[in-house]
Amino acid sequence: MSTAHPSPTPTLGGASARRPSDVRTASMAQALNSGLRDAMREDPAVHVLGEDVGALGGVFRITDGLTAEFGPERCLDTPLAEAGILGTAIGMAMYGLRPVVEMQFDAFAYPALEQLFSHVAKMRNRTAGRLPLPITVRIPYGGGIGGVEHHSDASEAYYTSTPGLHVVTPGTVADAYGLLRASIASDDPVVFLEPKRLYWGKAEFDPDAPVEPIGRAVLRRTGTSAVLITYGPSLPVCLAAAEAAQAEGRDLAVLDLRTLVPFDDETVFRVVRSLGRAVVVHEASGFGGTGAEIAARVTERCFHHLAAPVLRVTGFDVPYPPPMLEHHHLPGVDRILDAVARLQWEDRG
Amino acid sequence: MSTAHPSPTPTLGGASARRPSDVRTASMAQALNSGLRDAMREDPAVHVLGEDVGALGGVFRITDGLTAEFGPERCLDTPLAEAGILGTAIGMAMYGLRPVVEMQFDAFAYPALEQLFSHVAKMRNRTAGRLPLPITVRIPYGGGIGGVEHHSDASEAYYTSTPGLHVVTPGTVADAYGLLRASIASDDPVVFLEPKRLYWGKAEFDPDAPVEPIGRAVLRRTGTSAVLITYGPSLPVCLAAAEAAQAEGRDLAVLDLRTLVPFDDETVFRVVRSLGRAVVVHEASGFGGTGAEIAARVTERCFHHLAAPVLRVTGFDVPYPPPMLEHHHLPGVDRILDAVARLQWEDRG
Amino acid sequence: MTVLDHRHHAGVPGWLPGATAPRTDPAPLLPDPSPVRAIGTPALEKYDPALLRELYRRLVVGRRYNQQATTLTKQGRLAVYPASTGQEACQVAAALVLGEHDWLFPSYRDTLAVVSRGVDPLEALTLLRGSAHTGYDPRASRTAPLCTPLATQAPHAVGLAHAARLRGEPVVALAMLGDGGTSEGDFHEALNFAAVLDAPVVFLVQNNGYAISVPLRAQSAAPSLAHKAVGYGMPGRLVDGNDAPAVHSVLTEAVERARAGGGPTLVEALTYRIDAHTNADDATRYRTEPEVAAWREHDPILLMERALRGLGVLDDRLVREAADEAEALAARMRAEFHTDPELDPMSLFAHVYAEPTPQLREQAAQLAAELAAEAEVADR
Amino acid sequence: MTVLDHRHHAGVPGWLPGATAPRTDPAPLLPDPSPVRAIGTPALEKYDPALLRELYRRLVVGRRYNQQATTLTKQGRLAVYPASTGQEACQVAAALVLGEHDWLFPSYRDTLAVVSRGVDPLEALTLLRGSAHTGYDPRASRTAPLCTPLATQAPHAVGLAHAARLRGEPVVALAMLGDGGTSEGDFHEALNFAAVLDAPVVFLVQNNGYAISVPLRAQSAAPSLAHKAVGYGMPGRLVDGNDAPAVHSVLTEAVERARAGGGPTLVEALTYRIDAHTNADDATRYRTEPEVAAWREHDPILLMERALRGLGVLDDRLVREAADEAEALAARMRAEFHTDPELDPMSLFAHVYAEPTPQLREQAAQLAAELAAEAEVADR
Ligand SMILES: Cc1ncc(C[n+]2csc(CCOP(=O)(O)OP(=O)(O)O)c2C)c(N)n1
Ligand SMILES: Cc1ncc(C[n+]2csc(CCOP(=O)(O)OP(=O)(O)O)c2C)c(N)n1
Ligand SMILES: [Mg+2]
Ligand SMILES: [Mg+2]
Repeated sequence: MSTAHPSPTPTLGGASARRPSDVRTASMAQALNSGLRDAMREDPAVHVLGEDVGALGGVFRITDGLTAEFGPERCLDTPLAEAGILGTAIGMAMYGLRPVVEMQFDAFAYPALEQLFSHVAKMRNRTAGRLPLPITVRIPYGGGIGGVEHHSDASEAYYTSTPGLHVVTPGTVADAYGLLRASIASDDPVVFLEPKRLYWGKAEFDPDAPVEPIGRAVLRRTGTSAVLITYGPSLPVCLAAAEAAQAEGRDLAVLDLRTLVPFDDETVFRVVRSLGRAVVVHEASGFGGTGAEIAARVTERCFHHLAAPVLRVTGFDVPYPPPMLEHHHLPGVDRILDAVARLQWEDRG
Repeated sequence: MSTAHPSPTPTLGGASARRPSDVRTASMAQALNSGLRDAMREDPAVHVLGEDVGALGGVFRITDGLTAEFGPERCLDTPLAEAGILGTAIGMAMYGLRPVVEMQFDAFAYPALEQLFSHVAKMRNRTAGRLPLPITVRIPYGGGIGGVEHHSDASEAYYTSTPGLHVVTPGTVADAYGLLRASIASDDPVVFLEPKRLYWGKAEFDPDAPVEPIGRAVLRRTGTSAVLITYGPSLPVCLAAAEAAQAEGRDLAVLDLRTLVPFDDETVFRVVRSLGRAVVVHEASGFGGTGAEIAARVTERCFHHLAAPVLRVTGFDVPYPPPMLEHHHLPGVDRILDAVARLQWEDRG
Repeated sequence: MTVLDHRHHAGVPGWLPGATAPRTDPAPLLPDPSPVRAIGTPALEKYDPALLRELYRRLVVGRRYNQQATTLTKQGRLAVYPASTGQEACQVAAALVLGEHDWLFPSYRDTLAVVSRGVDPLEALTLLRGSAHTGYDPRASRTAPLCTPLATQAPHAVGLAHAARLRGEPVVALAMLGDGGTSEGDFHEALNFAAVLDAPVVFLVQNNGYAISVPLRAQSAAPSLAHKAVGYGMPGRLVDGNDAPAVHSVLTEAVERARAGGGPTLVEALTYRIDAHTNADDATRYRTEPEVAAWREHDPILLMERALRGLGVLDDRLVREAADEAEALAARMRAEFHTDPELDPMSLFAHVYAEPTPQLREQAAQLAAELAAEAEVADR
Repeated sequence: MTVLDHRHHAGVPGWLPGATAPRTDPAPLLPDPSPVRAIGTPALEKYDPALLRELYRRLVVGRRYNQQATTLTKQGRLAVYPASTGQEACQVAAALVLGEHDWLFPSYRDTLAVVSRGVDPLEALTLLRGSAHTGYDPRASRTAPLCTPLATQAPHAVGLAHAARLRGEPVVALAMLGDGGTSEGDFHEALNFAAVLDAPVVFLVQNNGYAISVPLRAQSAAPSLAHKAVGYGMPGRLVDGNDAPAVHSVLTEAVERARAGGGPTLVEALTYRIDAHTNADDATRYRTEPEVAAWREHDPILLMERALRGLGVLDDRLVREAADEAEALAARMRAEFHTDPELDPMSLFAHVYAEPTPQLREQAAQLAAELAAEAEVADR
């Protein structure tokens, strides 16, 4: 399980990364925990609720210590009922609080989908802006951690196809903190997808360093021959693939979307147009996955710049397999390099 | 509200449509009702369950008369709880029955999504084929009927992005009957999406006429300049657009997918390759919609045959609007023709 | 020994796993006195006559409101109308028991409660007219949007009440549901959260006997829906939902208990939907005329008028005044709904997010261009 | 007058809306005699000694099974193991009360019940080993797959029981849940469906006091979880879940009632999870050692051995025999889990649908090619 993060490279179009002043090392889990704590310290309206978020600190320890510091009312162990949790959060938000909901695992957010689709995504629109719902729904998602059934779904397509939600997913420790802070501060509901398999990977981390805002993609690696477009759990795999491609003489850029909704057309189109070749990589099933949207819109807007069709490297169109077989399902370096090799290099001459 | 259906044209690749022997006129609602009745007559394992499916015959009258003919045990008015309905159907299927579930409206299927995603879609796979779930989940979907909020969602993307489900949606009266029969007969779970706004449109209908099987797309109109790829509620709109284009001198083919999963790559690719230009039309929101998958896979496989990018004409990325504004949201003839006009005809010379 | 006890409430007989002498006989476990009660008509002579007259007036106006909205639907002025005809006692009592800072969480059938709370009928009816999802300002009116997905508003009420309590503000939330709605998982989760959080919330179930066509016996096998309170550890109340003072008194008791920190209450009001489910429904398919006729006899306005005249607090003048007010409202509704509203198509994009996404900006531009082109064609 | 009554059960006092003389006093509504009972230890001397010995034997073997599976997890031979250590009385009683044609619907914690039913431990544990979602044949063993999404198996049990009843086959379904699972909407919907359909199903809630870290008091404010039965109109039973004969007798009663057409029962068994939630959990974060120690004193095997020796139906030989059988099982488990299973990667595609879709055929070909390429590299 790859958890190493390269240090950030300057973005193509945004602010260049500031040299951090107070650098320390943290895992993504720790950065998320800091993000929650700092948000709660700064704004008394921020409340955390979910299953086991109290004394236990969450099954991934993302809420560790929050009840101790802020009391059980600010970090609440709820009854075990996801629709009830999200529905209660809606009511809290209607009264002016800023709830952060923890769903325990991807598949255990499904009982709350009606509340999410029919209320969270629609309340602002329904009330012509009078009842915004500044709710952050944190969902640990994806596989690669040896989890048994229902603990590894890459469920982002359900959220990205629902208008009214923002969908954010960090791929680095710094983004985990920065995007979480931005999500909690957002007046819109955010589905905040945490790549479980990156929870324990450590990197240099300075909470005061600015990160690109929600809605901006960041080029994690520049390259001259093709771009790998990816996000969240697949970012380290793509960086590893780019590293391996280098050895084979191909210089791949890696673009980290960070935010699936709203989508950063500007950055993505600019990179694809400049390179002419792109592979979209995610671990969710391919059919109807978020990668379909990415490939479709890139092709629609960059058609005449493309030397080859935009290819997708994704999980297979199967229910998530048992842990002993998951490595066959998850896109790995070889599968990505195979796709890169199919980008019709011969046509360019 | 367009509900007229052209008489079927021969398919490109499949069997040509047989001349019906015992032709009568029926609405799609009536054809669906016949489909249920005939399935229940032929197979005592077929059971219908849902809200108001008994004495009332369903809010759309699709189950009209079934309780009278088969008794309340075969056509069961359940308590008002969609997860309970689908969960109960799962247990019935485990015992060898063949349940047909009616969800009352698109958005009211959301409470059942956990049962659908975590069990219906996965049970066969989970048990290595030992517990197949031959369940048909009928969902009236889409707008254009003046329905108030929650009664008009085009929710197909949730289903098409879930491996393990078949997703079927008829666009003609004959298909409503034939595909429903095939869905009930299928040993796999089928999400059967019924375009509400086509319920009342009448057409010639012969229940004995063979229809193309699940998994095959059918060319509803041949054409020489470009193809409109569509399904379900948008089929009549596309046929009307093709009619209008004819007047402007453009000869559009119209391809009716009929089945979103499994997807008929063969037919779709053949048509697109032969014409070089395609527009995907559906009323669901564009971002992350099923049209993204269609555009992405068509581009991936037909790239060098394309004279222009595959364009999409879809609903906007907004929550479904109130009835008085829905016509601005729904793709209409003009919006389709605008897209056709953007297919870079000048490039062809 | 208490470490062996996962129970935490009084009221259960002294029985514990590992008790030295285990009981060999089945021991009844239900608490005594019962937390579930049927509430009859209160002693009206102790009631403030002004309050009784106010209830009466609202009932009469409410009935007329229901009738006028139904008529507007027949005239195509509303897209659909789920009338609360026959259920007016629940509707007006729900509005009346709440203070200014309390919140109402209505369902699609509860527009009368919303109007009776003070929301303008035109604004209360935009959803059903088809012009806007919510015409009123929920914050200003402390009235949540009309909720269509069944029982989903119940946890919202709990969350709001919980938040208010955390802030130390004496706000009560009242959620209105139907008998059918009690079957949904969200009903269960909301009641459980409310009880565990001790949230100041009242759940009012208007048991009108049917969920569209499905009769209660196909919905529940419980002795009453009020009995469901037992499983959450909250009080349950069963009341004649057509007896306005009775509904008012049971709701007042529940609201006061909630406000005083006594937690949630489940109230079941037995009533009847005199009209069909909506104008689109054909009620003859599932219920008989004698049944409807019996309930017409038990009409909330009839009962009220009879009781108040008996008490001597209602006379012909007051009856006429109420009727006049009702007619005035109906006339206003006819006038206001006579013309089609002016709607801005661009509002489709205005409130999806705080700021439109780049994609929505493009889509808005597309629609604007289409509208401009249409206008041009129309101009020619 | 009955047309005014949306209630349909006996047991509610004679109170109706529109009754000529409405009650002015709150009337308690809970039925008497109570449908919710606490069940103590049955009179063991009336029990078949062979049955008591069988329970004992299974408890001893079951405890060893739990211990061995936990050890295998520490050795990395299982991916995760949610032990039922301390809950063996519920596990073995659930297996024992079911007939061959009855169905068991277990949760992730109930592998012991599955094994005690006769499923091979290796097959029962594939989910937790990580090698296959379900290793056994659910139809052949009449045991549904271990269910992880909480309470979602409960409606499956109802549907299966309902289907069997429709077919006239005397099959009973037993669904196993935890205390936390009772909060989920699916629990509510399942119990309601079961009662309305009169389905032959038994719901066994093993109340072990915690849902992972969350104690029951944060889960429910009800006097007991058995009280939840009231809201569905079914009998509720509260039993000492560590008292094997008591659990056996209450489940037997419920299964027999269901089989005889008497409908569903909700059984709450008070027990305790001696181990952490799973091997991945740190229980010291949320519970104290004295609490665990008190429950260790109330161990189901200790209780059983004491009771049976007191009755004179258990002697050292039987104790040793049970211990030997337990050791034999443990040895078999160690041997069978010693080697890694041979898994076919192509099985990913084998059972998604009855027939693979064209897309899956392509994807299978892709994986096959990758595997062939890997094999070639490995060969070189
Ligand atoms: C989740 C959900 N499922 C189905 C529906 C469709 N529906 C609308 S009203 C109704 C019946 C509701 O009955 P009840 O709760 O008794 O309220 P009443 O209409 O009698 O006031 C149904 C099934 C819905 N609105 N929401
Ligand atoms: C729908 C759903 N939400 C969350 C989880 C995660 N989860 C697994 S076990 C568990 C606690 C269950 O507690 P309880 O029902 O008391 O059963 P126990 O583990 O004590 O046997 C949780 C929250 C889940 N499996 N399913
Ligand atoms: Mg009702
Ligand atoms: Mg538990």
